Amino acid sequence: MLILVSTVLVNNVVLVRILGLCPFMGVSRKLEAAIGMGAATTFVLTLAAGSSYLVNQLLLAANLEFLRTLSFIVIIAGIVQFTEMVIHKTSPVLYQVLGIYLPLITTNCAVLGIPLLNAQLQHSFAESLVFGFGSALGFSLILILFGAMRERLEGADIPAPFQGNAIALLTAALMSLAFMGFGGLTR
Amino acid sequence: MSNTPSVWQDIARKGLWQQNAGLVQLLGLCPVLAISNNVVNALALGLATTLVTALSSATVSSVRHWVPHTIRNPVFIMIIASLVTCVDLAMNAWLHELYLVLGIFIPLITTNCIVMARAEAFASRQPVREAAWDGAMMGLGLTGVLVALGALRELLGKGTLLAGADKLLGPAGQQLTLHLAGADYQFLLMLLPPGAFLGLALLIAGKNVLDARARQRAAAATYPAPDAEASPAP
Amino acid sequence: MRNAAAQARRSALTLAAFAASATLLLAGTWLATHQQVAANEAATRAALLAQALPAGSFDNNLATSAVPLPAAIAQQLAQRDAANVYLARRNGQLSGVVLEAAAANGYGGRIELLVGIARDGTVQGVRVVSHRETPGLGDYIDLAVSPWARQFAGKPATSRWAVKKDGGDTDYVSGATISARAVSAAVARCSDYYRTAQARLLQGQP
Amino acid sequence: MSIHATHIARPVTVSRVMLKVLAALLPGIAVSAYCFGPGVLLQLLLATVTALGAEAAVLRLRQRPVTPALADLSAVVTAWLLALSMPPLGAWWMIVLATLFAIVLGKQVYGGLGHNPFNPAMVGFAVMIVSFPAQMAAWGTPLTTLDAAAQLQWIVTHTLPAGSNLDAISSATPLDVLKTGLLQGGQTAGQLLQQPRFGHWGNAGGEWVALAWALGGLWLWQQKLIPWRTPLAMLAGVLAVSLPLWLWQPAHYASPLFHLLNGATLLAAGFIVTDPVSGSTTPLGRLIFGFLVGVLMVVIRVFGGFPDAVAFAVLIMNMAVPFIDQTTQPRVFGRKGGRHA
Amino acid sequence: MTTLLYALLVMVALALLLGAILGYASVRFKVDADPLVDKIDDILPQTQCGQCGHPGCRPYAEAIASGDEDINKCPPGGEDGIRKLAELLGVDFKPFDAGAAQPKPKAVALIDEATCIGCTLCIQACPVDAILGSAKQMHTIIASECTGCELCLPPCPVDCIRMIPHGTDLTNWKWRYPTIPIKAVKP
Amino acid sequence: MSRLYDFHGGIHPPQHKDAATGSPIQALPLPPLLHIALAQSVGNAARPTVAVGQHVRKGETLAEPDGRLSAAVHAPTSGTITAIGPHPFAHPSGLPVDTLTLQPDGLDEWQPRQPLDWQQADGTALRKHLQAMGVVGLGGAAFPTHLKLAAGQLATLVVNGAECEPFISCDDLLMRERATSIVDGIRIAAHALQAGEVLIGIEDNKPQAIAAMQAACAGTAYRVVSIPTKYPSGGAKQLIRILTGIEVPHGTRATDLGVQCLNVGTLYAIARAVLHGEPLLSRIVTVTGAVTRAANYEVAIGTPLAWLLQQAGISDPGTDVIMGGPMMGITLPDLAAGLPKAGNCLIAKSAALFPPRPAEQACIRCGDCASACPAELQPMDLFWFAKSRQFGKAQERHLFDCIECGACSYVCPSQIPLVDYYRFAKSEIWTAERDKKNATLARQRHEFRQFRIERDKSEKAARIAARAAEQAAKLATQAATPVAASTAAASGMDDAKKAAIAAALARAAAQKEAKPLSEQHTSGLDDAKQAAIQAAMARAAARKAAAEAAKAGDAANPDRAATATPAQTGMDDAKRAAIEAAMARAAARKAAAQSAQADNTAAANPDSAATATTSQTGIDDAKRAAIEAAMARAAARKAAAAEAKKDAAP
Ligand SMILES: Cc1cc2nc3c(=O)[nH]c(=O)nc-3n(C[C@H](O)[C@H](O)[C@H](O)COP(=O)(O)O)c2cc1C
Ligand SMILES: Cc1cc2nc3c(=O)[nH]c(=O)nc-3n(C[C@H](O)[C@H](O)[C@H](O)COP(=O)(O)O)c2cc1C
Ligand SMILES: Cc1cc2nc3c(=O)[nH]c(=O)nc-3n(C[C@H](O)[C@H](O)[C@H](O)COP(=O)(O)O)c2cc1C
Ligand SMILES: Cc1cc2nc3c(=O)[nH]c(=O)nc-3n(C[C@H](O)[C@H](O)[C@H](O)CO)c2cc1C
Ligand code: SF4
Ligand code: SF4
Ligand code: SF4
Ligand code: SF4
Ligand code: FES
Repeated sequence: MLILVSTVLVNNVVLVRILGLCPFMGVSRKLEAAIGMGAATTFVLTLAAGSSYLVNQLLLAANLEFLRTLSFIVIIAGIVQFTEMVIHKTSPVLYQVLGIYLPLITTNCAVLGIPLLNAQLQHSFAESLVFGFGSALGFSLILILFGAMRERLEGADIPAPFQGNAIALLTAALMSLAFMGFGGLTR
Repeated sequence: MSNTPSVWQDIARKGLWQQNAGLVQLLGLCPVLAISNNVVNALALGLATTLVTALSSATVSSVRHWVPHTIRNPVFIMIIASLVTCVDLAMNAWLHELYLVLGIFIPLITTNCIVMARAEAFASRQPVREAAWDGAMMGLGLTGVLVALGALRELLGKGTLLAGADKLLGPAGQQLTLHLAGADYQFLLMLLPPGAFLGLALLIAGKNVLDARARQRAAAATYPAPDAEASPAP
Repeated sequence: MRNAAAQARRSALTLAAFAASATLLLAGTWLATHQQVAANEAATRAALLAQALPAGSFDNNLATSAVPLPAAIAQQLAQRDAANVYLARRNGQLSGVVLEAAAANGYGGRIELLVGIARDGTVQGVRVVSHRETPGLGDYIDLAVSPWARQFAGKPATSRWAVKKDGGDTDYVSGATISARAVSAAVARCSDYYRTAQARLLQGQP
Repeated sequence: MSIHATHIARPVTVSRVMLKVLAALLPGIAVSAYCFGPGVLLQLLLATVTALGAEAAVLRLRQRPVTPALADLSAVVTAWLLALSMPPLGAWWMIVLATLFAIVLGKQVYGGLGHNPFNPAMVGFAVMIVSFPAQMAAWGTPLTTLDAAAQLQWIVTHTLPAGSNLDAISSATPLDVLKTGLLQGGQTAGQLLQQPRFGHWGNAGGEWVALAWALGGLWLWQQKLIPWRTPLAMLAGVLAVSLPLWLWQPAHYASPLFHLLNGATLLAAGFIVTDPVSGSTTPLGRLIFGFLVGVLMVVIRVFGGFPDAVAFAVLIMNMAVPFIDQTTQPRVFGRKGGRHA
Repeated sequence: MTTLLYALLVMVALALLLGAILGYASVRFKVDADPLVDKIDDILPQTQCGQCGHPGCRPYAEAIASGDEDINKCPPGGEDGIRKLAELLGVDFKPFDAGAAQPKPKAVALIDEATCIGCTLCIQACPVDAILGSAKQMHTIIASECTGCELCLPPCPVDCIRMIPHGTDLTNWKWRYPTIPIKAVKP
Repeated sequence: MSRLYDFHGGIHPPQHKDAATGSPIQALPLPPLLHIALAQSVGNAARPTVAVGQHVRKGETLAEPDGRLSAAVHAPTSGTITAIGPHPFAHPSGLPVDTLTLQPDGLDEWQPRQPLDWQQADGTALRKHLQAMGVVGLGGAAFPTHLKLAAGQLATLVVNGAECEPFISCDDLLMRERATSIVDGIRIAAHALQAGEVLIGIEDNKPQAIAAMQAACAGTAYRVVSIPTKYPSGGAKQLIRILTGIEVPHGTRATDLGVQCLNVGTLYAIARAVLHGEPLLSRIVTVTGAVTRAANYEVAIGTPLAWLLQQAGISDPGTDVIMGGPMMGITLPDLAAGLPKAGNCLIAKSAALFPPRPAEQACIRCGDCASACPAELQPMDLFWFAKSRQFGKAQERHLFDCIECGACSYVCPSQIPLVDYYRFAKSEIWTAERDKKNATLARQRHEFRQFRIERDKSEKAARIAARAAEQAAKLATQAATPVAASTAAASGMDDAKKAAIAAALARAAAQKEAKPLSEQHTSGLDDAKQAAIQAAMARAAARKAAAEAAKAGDAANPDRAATATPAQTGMDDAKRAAIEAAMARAAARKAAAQSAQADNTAAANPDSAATATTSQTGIDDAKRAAIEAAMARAAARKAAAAEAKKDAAP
């Protein structure tokens, strides 16, 4: 429970660990897309955290740590592409909303970063899963809130130089400022 | 296939400015935001990324004909991952101090979106030399943003520039550090995550202003509107 | 379905070929670098430990001289179940120890420390390894931020290990006393431990 | 020719609304100035001038009319609320910097009044507490012995006249003192609260200020300028966390009364969570927004690193407002089902 | 050497597994036609005027869908059209391509019947069959079917076709945007 | 006392009704000219049945209803029609509409009136009568009343005497002075609707009207209900809610929930029309505001508004005048317009009563508007989306549930004219929908054209192929022995007949095949057009198939003739023909595919001027040239722009 709170809020992947920013900025223009991306990422990330734990055990046993990044990313790429194909087939609407971003889940730092952190912090299997799931939840939460915010901001009278990405980043800055408040919440 | 010099220039202009990864495409943001609290780290990571981007673009381009569509992604990412791991190991061996600072963000170059995006969007469709050049320019564009953001944050946050240059350049680098404010000057916001977002937002806004100016000038040049002449420039 | 199987085979083989080449490349690089990497990592660790003891006060490899502390003592010093003491030797003689210590009551939580103590019980160096004190306020205890931690170097075992505000010898930054208090108290525990365990430690026993 | 569809309008303007908010702040300001000295007033003045100046500068840059925007007084409300959240004896540059951040980063980059998703005053405060925790933690001592001239000298030059004592002006806030005390261990909350800093009800002097804020808030409600839902929900949120904790371990957790009278809880209830622009607008949304602000505030106070948690709680919930609003849209007339007679 | 062997073994096994899954899935979950083109085509005004540089709206829709064209090229669609496309595709709104054709008020073509020589060239040019007439006879344009694409203007040998702007009547009268005049301050 | 329900929101603006209620209803002389617009109600404008110069008598039909949703227009007095044509109209656009101008002869001479025996007449007859009498809703919406009486077996008839808008008092005065006639109207309407219950809702600020109505209803089961004064309690949905508790959702008709709502003025008009055979010729109008003789006047429809205001003593003729109430009324762009049936009130504005609206400020999301909105909307969100042109979102937030009552505009502290924004947004949405419909039709026409061109092309190709085959056949015949030639000739004749049959069959098949396709493409077209296109397409397909069949027959001729003839004997004609037809179809398909391919390869040729030709297969030269020219123009412009940009770039 505590580790969940910690990963979702206190050490939020996006705002505190600064991982997964490209989809955070890219897929948050519409709430609907944000929800879809959040769901897809949650699925992939949890799966990636679990399976990369297993592979990591294998690598550790064989003294092959230098293969960590490579093997993790291969697993992730596999999971992502599989998910992509399934979504493409089963839900064309979702597929269209997520558009080019689904393959980009592979290049979502968080999806590689979390398994790497799991390995670095020597988490157990259960911890790895919770860590992965919690991070993904944190990602989705922020993504969704941000998506709703950006929809609202579409109507705001933003000064010309700040229109578009600049104001989105500025909003992210203030969100991250707000999340500083969670600092030191779990010790 | 041979290309006129303008094609190279075009690629360079796109990579460095028009389609700049950090400012326009907003790809590769994580390292940009996480490792930009001083110039030296930013520069180091930027160069490492550039290296990987150029190499991986070249490699992807050279194998592009043998990769079936369905496994395009895994193959590309595998190429990138192995290149990254090589860079990671090399830095660990020969630039160890910097390696410690950059931490998890070196393996994460793998997932640096810009690397993959270039592999997908450009390298998988273009000949090797163009691809390598594009990768290098994109990487340099990102490095530029990293350094600018690093400078901004370091300057506003700590009042210094190039602190820790010795990590990159050896002891001689220490002399390079500039102290531009009192020793106890500190504005933490800029050094913390919010400052990273804020700094990048300001850079993008700055670019927008420059672009708008350029557009205005271009427009004024094509249609020399009388009122544009008459009204004094602000 | 036949089509699917063929496609699967083709994909698998291509992917495997790429994986194999990637692995070879990696393995090559690894072979070229792994010794250097290992050396670097050892050096880093040693450098960290060496910050707790003055250079020249020992001639052994500190990083490999770790001896686990008994659980009760680890609990007391590092407030966790396992911790090490590193034994520094000069000319084969114990010249000092570096203790893994921690203070759980920092403002932001645990503060991990290395405390170097000379053979005679003088504290030689205190190095904060990790902490979560408020940036800009409590983080002065970190050597990377301020030289505050250097004040401990050379303090005799008889020092009053408390912040000046509480009647001790330790300087602190007004407005962030907690951090200084926490570190002071941790150093005091190390000093106490060394006093009681000195004899055993001289034998190489924690 | 008037082109408007509706030909008559209630004689109200935004300026009138803001003016009333300012008026409602006056009792609290008076008590504050009495408790903490005239430094409070200097802070208010500095903040007001900076806010108006910053707003005018931005509008000028954008080539927008300046006077109507300044005349709506919303910048003054922001400035006052910010000044009242900052340490009364903070250095002049602190309040100036805070106000600049509030107005420029919190409000004007989004397009000015009505467009900002975050509470500008709280943005200013959060920027400062994150950047300058040391200076922000040094609250003024209530009922200080320092005279007015010395206070002003301190704010402007950060020096004290000879013979004055620094400790006379600088003391941690009660929340901070309690947190520190509990962190150090040894004393129970009850024992700690015996200290003079806590006065009768947990905040020497401060409790009167708090009650004055409550008074102002009630008047605003009576004037129909603020809804009842948000503040009430916020107070409920505060109780929902603090009461069980206190009942469970009174030695470790302060009483709900302490939480209510400290750290700007009542200022927030009356004036900050009620900021119409950055808060939720749907009836259910207001309840959720207020309640969670209260909950987060106590949680961060008790378990987190920032005892003065109002700003963070508000900002975090501001972040969720668009989502809350979108998901709590009230049912439209005739679309409720089941409400037929 | 064993390390190397192990490494190869692990990676090749992973890759084989992955490749098999992906190859299989790619066939199993194959999907056809891109519904995006239809959605884009739906937004385009169907004027078929070619001002976007494509021979008609559908080709332009196809170009947008494949990512080869920008969304700001269709003058008859106006800014609203761009806005809708931006919304559909999840990209930022952008103003009209400054170099290209600009939107102009809607109009219908009118043949000056006295001048018309009945050459049928305009009939062949009209993409929506809005012109009636046969050889050597005077032609007319069905105003309600004319999209105002102006394609019939150039072929007419006697320049007898004019564009008449749409008039307003009670059926198409609109409430205007309630403007507040913004006075720019003098710099 | 029945239970009253409340509705959400609502406001209490100052009433200002006293100025006009001090005196009884005033009669007026006839104006010099009457301008009677043909569009007097929701729906279609009436069709004039008189000519310029014609003399008409009072009550004579000037224009008859055009369709169901339309009502007749009559001469309010006797006189001469002097013009039929565009004239200013009481509409916010100020656009002129077709209007009859009547010059009164001062005799006010009635034509014979025909009352209706309503108790005997059935519903249809009553509704016909009302439509012919031009009775429309006088509560503001001007909906043709005969349609509102079309429901059978109604639970409740709600009579709207609320008159909730400030300033207006025409219904008040009508109820005070003519309550009995209103009750007669109620009787008729209740009879037509077979209403179980009649509730008459009157705001409690009109005690005299309540008393009068109660007196008139004495002895009936109709209940007069005094309701709290709160704007907009007179809105049909709000009044229904207040009196019955039923909420009528947007897009639903009250009748579906067993309620109908009629205004008291309308009921009075019904009574006059049915009991006295008098069409709707005049109405009560409140004239108030900056006039010296504020009162309720009984005014002939078509009376020029400027003249009416003069009669009431307008102090400043240049002042703005509102038609309707201050909440929902419109500012009249041109006072030359004649009084419409829906015109219940004229208010001459004065600065004292209508201070100019302060400048709009930014919405501070205070929520006052939401508290006031009777439709329970979130007006600030609608405004936010309307202002930033996010119409889709506005619609999602139920923009079309807004009844434009103006309560939100009234309370807004930022003085935002919210309803203006909603009207703007609604207009834009309607326009977009219209454009969309037109675009769909344009696409269908375009697709059909593509299809036609394609067809013509393949027909041409088929013709050429056929000629070639003929040539070949001729050659073959020449080379063959005389015996063979004779058989060949015979079989050739045979074949010709066969081909004809096959063609007929193919036509039928093609028609069948063509149908789904054409249906696909023409879903939005109006029926006649759709059918025509379908027919054309089917015809074309058939023609093509026939040509192909002929060609196939011809081409197959030389060798097949010999082999096929002997076997043919046993085969019955129909079957043979079917086979032939199938073969012909296949050939046609192939030919089409080939020609498409040919086009593609041609287009793929890099030299063919524009790459864009790829999908142009069906576009003929002129169009292609035009497009190419347009593209060239665009390219040139682009190049120029690029050049300029390059120059300007630093
Ligand atoms: C946001 C915030 C962060 C703080 N961080 C620290 C910290 O990291 N270390 C610390 O010792 N005190 C910190 N404090 C201050 C303590 O709460 C407490 O006021 C201080 O330690 C008491 O010191 P003093 O006795 O010198 O006044 C912080 C206070 C605030 C408001
Ligand atoms: C196109 C259309 C058709 C309608 N048809 C009927 C109808 O058949 N019967 C009926 O009672 N009302 C009908 N109505 C009337 C409305 O439901 C409503 O009762 C009327 O507009 C009067 O109320 P108001 O102020 O809300 O406009 C129709 C309205 C419209 C716009
Ligand atoms: C906001 C609003 C206020 C209205 N107020 C009145 C009113 O006070 N009296 C009235 O008769 N009709 C009023 N109407 C019109 C009614 O909705 C409805 O059209 C009318 O009562 C139907 O009767 P009719 O068809 O006989 O006109 C109002 C409509 C709206 C939207
Ligand atoms: C009841 C009320 C409460 C307000 N509270 C705040 C506040 O907490 N912070 C603030 O910056 N402005 C506040 N304002 C002023 C104004 O709404 C604010 O500056 C806007 O957020 C600026 O767009 C308040 C205004 C009103 C009417
Ligand atoms: S410019 Fe627009 S209307 Fe014209 S052809 Fe292109 S998409 Fe169609
Ligand atoms: S008539 Fe002319 S302008 Fe109208 S649609 Fe046809 S070609 Fe275009
Ligand atoms: S009443 Fe006006 S200012 Fe208040 S929320 Fe509604 S629109 Fe905005
Ligand atoms: S005008 Fe529309 S939004 Fe405004 S109060 Fe009336 S119904 Fe609600
Ligand atoms: S760099 Fe793109 S998600 Fe991290």
